[in-house]
Amino acid sequence: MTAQVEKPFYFNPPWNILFELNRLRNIKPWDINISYLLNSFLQEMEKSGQIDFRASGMAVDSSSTIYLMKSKLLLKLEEAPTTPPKVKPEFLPPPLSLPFRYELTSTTLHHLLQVLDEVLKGERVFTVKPRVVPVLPPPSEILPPADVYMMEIEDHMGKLHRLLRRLTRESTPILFSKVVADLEKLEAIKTFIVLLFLAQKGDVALWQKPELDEIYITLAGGPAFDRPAVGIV
Amino acid sequence: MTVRRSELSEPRNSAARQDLVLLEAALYVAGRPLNLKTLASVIKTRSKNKTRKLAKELVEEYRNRDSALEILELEDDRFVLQLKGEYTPRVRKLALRPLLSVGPLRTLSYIAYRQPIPQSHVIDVRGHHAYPHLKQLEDLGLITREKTGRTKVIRTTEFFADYFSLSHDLRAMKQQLKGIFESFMKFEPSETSEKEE
Amino acid sequence: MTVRRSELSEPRNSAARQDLVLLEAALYVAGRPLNLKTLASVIKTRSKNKTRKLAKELVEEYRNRDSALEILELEDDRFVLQLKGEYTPRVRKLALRPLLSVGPLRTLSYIAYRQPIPQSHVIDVRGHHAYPHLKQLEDLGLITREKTGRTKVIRTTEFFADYFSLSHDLRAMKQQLKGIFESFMKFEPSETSEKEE
Repeated sequence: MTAQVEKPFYFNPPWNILFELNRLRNIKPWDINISYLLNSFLQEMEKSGQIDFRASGMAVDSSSTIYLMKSKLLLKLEEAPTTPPKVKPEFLPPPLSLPFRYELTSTTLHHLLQVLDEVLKGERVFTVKPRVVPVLPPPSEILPPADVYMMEIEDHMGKLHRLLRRLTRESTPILFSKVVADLEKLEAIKTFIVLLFLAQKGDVALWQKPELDEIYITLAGGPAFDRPAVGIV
Repeated sequence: MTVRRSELSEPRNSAARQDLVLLEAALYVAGRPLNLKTLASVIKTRSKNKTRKLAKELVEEYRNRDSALEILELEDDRFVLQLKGEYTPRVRKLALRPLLSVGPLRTLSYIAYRQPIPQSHVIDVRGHHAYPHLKQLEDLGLITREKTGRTKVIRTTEFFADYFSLSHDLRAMKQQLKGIFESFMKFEPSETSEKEE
Repeated sequence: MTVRRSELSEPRNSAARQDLVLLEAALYVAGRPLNLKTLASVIKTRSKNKTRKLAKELVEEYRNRDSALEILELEDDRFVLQLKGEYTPRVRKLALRPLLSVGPLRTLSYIAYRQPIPQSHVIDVRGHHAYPHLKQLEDLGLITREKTGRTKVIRTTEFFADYFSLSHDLRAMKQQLKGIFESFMKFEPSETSEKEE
């Protein structure tokens, strides 16, 4: 005995169009009322009591395809006319030819040498400064063990800091030239290096006016400068 | 006034000849138009008439020489010594300070002809590469950009008028420019297509 | 070679005359001595002889004019158009534009005094703001930067020497600078505090 399988209602017109999309090619999208099809599809399914989610999904998918077809047709209708707009070309004048006029410049040898003195003063300050960024040197086997080296530096830094504290009571900012006023050249250089360590630690702030050889020192927590440090930080 | 050629190349050994040469020196050194007052001060006279007469004589002398240089009399009794325009393309590379290239010169032409003109309009017509042109032209003192509301209005400066020996009066200047452009297009149509740098 | 005066002011309408005028244009625009190679390139020839002959003719022509300007033949086949020295004091005040602002001028003065000098040394002394100075000085043809190993060595150029009327020989130039500097410092120690730009 063979059971006769009944074809689902939605394979019949008008709903079959939602399940046979290949037929859409031959039908105008405007002839399909999507809203009616979907509403009646739901009503029929409720009436039969057979809820088929797969069929519902396919119906929604097909509807959206038909909707897209309609939208594309609408957009086509709204496209602007293809004839280019008539824009009057603007007159572009040719480039002006530039007359050349030689102009004697006012700089003389006198001016060149006038500024040389300033530069040479600056040279003295910078040749005293070691050409290194003020960071701690890497440990080396030739150097004494790092902790001893550091202890000595710390010691010198402590001494210099005390001196600066004393000087700051007399005047602020402290002039570096005053700090090293009575020292030998080598000692002055050493003091400068220790000062850089203090600056790196944040105990002092240093600044220097462009083209002047004087370095100004302020202690951390003392009166701050609103001018940025130049050359040395 | 025309000076006979035989006079020109012959040292006159006179005070007038000396003054003429001093005016030439002044114009060479200045590299910009000088007015009668300045020229008069160089030859230590108060007479504008005397200075004008000498300067005109110098203009004529240069006109009669077959030279790369020219002295022009501008409006308002001002005089300038410069290279004749036709020689610039051949020797521009020798100038120490770079001269304006064709691109910025086109932008300048357009501004001069359409001024006062909103910056946005210049950019529409000349394209976005005109922004650096405007900066360059402004740096050279040839244009000003004045902010009005949300845009900038561009004009050429008095220095521009002097540089190109044009009138300071806007209407007159545009007429002069029209004449220059027309003669330029008539005789040198190929040069207008020179590649922009 | 002497050119007859009647020829000078009369347009020759020849290619040679045109070349002569082009050389004049080149020398005027450059404002500095030009060598034969450069001059030859302006008149589009490879012949140094032809160029030299024309340049000498131009020297002669200027000599025969009673003019404030002169064209001189320098050492090493170089030619320059310049203002005659005797007129400079009377018109110098009309030169308004400095060759360089104070910052680059300081950098240049230091280089001139210490050359040949490694670039790193210049930067140490003048600071990092000297990088654009070096670029500007190089663009103006006042210095050269020659790469040797990991650094660049800076020297002043012949144009520098010509501009400041100094010797082309380095040792002699430094002696000149030192001598003038020392005598100058003796008399004018106070004028050095001009603000850097």
